[in-house]
Amino acid sequence: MDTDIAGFNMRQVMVSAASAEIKNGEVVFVGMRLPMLAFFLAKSLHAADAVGLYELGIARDSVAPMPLMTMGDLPNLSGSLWLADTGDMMGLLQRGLVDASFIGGAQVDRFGNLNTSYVRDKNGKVTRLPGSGGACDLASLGKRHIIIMSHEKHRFVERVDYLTSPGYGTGVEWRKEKGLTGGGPSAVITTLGVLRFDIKTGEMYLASTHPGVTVEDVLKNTGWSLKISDTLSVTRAPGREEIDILKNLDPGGFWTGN
Amino acid sequence: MDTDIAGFNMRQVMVSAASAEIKNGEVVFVGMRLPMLAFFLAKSLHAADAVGLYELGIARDSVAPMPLMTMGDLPNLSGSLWLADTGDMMGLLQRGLVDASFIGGAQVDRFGNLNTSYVRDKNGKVTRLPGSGGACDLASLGKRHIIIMSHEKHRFVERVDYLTSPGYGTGVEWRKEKGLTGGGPSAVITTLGVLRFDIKTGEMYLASTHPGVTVEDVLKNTGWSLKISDTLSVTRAPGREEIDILKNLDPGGFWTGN
Amino acid sequence: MAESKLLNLQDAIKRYIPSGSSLVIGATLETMIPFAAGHEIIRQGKKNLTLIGPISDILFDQLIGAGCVSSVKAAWVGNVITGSGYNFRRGVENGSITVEDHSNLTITMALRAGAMGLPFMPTLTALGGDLYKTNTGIKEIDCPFTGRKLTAVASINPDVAVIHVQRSDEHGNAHAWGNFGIAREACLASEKIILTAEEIVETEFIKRDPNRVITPGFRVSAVVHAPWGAHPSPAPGFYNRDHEFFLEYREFSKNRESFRNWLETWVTPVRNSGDYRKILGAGRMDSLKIKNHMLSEGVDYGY
Amino acid sequence: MAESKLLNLQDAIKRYIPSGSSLVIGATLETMIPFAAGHEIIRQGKKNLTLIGPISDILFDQLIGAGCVSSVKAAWVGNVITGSGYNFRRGVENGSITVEDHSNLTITMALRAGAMGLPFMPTLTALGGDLYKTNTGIKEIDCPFTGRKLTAVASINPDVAVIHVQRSDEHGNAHAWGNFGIAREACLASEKIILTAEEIVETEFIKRDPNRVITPGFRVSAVVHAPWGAHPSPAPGFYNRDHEFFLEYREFSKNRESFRNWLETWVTPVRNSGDYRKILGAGRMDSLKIKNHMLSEGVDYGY
Repeated sequence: MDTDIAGFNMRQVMVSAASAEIKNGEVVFVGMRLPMLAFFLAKSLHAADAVGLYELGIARDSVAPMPLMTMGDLPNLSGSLWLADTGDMMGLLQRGLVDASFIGGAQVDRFGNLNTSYVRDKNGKVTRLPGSGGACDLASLGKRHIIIMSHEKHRFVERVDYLTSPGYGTGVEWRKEKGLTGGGPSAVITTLGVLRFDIKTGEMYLASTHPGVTVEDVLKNTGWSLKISDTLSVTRAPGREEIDILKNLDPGGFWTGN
Repeated sequence: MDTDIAGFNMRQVMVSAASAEIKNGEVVFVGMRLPMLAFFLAKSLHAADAVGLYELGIARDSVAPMPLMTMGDLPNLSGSLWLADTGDMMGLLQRGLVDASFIGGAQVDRFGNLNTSYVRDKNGKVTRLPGSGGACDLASLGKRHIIIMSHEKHRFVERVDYLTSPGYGTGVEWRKEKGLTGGGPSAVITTLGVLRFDIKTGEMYLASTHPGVTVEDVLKNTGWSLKISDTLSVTRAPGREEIDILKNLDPGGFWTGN
Repeated sequence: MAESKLLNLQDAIKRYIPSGSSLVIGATLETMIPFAAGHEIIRQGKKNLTLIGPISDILFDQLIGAGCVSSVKAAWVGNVITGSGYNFRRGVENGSITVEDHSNLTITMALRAGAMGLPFMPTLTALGGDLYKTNTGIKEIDCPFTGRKLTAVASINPDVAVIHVQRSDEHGNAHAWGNFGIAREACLASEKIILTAEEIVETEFIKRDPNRVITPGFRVSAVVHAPWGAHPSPAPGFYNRDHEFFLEYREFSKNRESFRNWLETWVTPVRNSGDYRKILGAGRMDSLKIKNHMLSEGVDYGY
Repeated sequence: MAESKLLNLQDAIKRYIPSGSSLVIGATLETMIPFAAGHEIIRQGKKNLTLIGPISDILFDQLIGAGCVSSVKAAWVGNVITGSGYNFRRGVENGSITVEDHSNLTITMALRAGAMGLPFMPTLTALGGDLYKTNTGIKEIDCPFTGRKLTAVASINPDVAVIHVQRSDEHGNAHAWGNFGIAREACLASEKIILTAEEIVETEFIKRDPNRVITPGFRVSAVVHAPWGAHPSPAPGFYNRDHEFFLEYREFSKNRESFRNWLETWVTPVRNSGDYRKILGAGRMDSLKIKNHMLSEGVDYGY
């Protein structure tokens, strides 16, 4: 879809959809990149009382006074609620006090398991990715977590090559068997749509397609026979106000285009 | 002994003897009461570069700017090197970075085991004492620790009623068997003398008697047949300068008399 | 920003500390002990409390003497500069309270485990000692990597942490300075947090120094304005330790009758911090105030 | 007070980081990364280093690209705003470096265990995941109290921690502010500590705010005056993040040749921080300086 016509682009739809996952008053573990924008967008719209935790040791309840490129930018420290240790933030998470966490992914599978460590191509060549960071912890320990990633066939695979950050493993009982305390993934927000998980099986299904995207586009870019919701909808398009806020949060368009 | 004649009293001898246990440059875990004075006395005399750690979360390398009654007095915080957590101080201790620790005791036995928790009288009546505080940790984990206490027969017993803070247990191999990392007690400074430990057996022996105290005084006040050093000496009497410093550190004489 | 958590002391204690609660109080060891909050607990006649702390100076002794306590999990209970806590001693000896004996390190690790959401933490202390006899939350384990013997300490998650701070906003964002004892882990480990504060300040004031924040404000249940709320223990930046008070307390606490007199002087007639300060008297307060100031330099959190 | 530990950067690295050392560097994640120290390590041609850290932004990538590293224990290695670290990727893929994969929480607990002198610490993370496959310092254990499954993480005690701070005295008593990442545990866990500091100040200045001290000075081995020593990462109170630098680095690091050009611009010709600032240029430095100041209020440590 052309931004000039619709008034928004797919990155903006993704951030908007991610922000919609944050409820007012929640404690949110904010990941790198798009989630940073989603948290501030949610705070500006419907979740004024949400609190954000950042793995480098920041808790913050207000939009940063200047646009950020990354969570460690000084405007994100300035006027924050608490500057402390990574272990303090991880403690809140492990203690079960984090409502929602956001993670980016390179490869995801049917059960929402994420890989950001090692991928193998068809010829067996291994490519090294940056690794877990906090993702394994957020996926293991948060009450729920939301995955944000690009929707491409080589990324949406039957089974991840390496399980960096646990989803529902091999099915819905798996987390309990392994002893994981967090709730597991609640949504995957992609460049094509929003996917959720069947609470009976732990399997991912397509919940909504982004404006202008067809179900076929999604299936074509998914490496297994993806289930489709009976109540499949279209992802809500961000309105004018939302786009304006986003442009203020990312004026150069580094994260969300122009 | 009369202070007016000798120029010092037994409490002052004890603090002086305790300060002599601190070497220059050492990291000392300073206990409540007399050790507080001993640390500052040592710093004023022969151990200008010693650093003191206090269990409530203080590291300090200078004499407090005013006399202290206890380690939590604000002059002990003011101008300190580090104000932090109890766990930080305990971490340094457990990490093996503390050279010497000081502990007070209510009951001690032949192998330097200390009891500050529960004592039982001849009729079986149990008296509750304040408990370990940090003493168990200091005795378990310090490279060496020094015990300071009153020398009375009911306190110097064959076997402690309750082992709050480990000495050499039942003999010199005991600490290793139990998995203790600290070195064990190196001295017991009492109202009558200084006692040390036989490195071959872990058993306490009398190393020196305080000025004016006889070996018989010591034996009469010890609940087992105490061994005497072949090189038994007389505890060094504090000189005029030392007494003057002590009077500045404890001007009311609360801890060391007048 | 969410609604104010500012309550008066009576309401805070009434609402958040029912009888039967487990309570970490006096977590900073000798400084910043929340005596005002403790005295309100006594006035409200709470029962069957479990007190948790390292070294609480005389506050535990007072709560025990007033009959509020059934159980203590502590490293040391007494009067720091004089020794024994007589109410504690009587309580243990007559069986009215039970004790789980800790060392400073085991209680630290129990609360650190609680703060981190873990069921236990290991330590190297207490091996071979009798804490193992009087504390069921301590077990010997073997290190899974080295095989060496360790002491596992079971986590403690108190119902409530009561913490005295220098200044807080009405939402529980608070600055503390001085030694911290185990106050930071006590806050993180507890289900609820009550802050008593020397001063109530604007949020912007707190946000100008986020490194001094003692615990995330969103976890705080109540904020109470309690000037002189740590007296007779010292409060950095506000007042020195009142040694005389501790010496007097020793005498009064020696038997039950004189302890009751002590309560009737210092606790029973007090309705608010103004009453307390009146009993304390302007002269005594003046003598305790900070006289030799040492101000920290400001640091820049700008961008 | 003992003798000065003030050294120039060359001497500090020469004396305390022999080839083969294990090194925690960049422990504050995205801020205060000791790039100046890292570049001196490259210039001295250290070999077979083990790098330890959570998220080091591009410093690990640079050290790997320069051939200094044989092994990495980290949660994430890359370029925070652009993604992959190309030298890291090449290093792993061609087998020249080995990786012990961590999460932020497992590396935190490994260093917390090291800081506390313990052989391991438990966590609840990583259960069921593949970190277990590529990290021999992780084992599943059962809680001795509850029986629940836990991840035990073996301690890490690095040879050296290299930490950038805002100000230090010549004895290693230093103030830091901002987010701390895992810097506090990194200092306590390491055998030696090298501090690089924006400013060298008098001891009395540090002692006026002992709560801001990052680690006890007596454990510090060397103090280096290194203004702009964290550039291009941000230093609270001093300068903002230089985003352009990270974007440029991405391009230069894409292949070995252009990475060598990058080294020859930013690392090889630099003898001291003056040289570095000259290359950086006054205009760029001005644009990064703090412009919107937010000063903390002083607090009173008097008596």
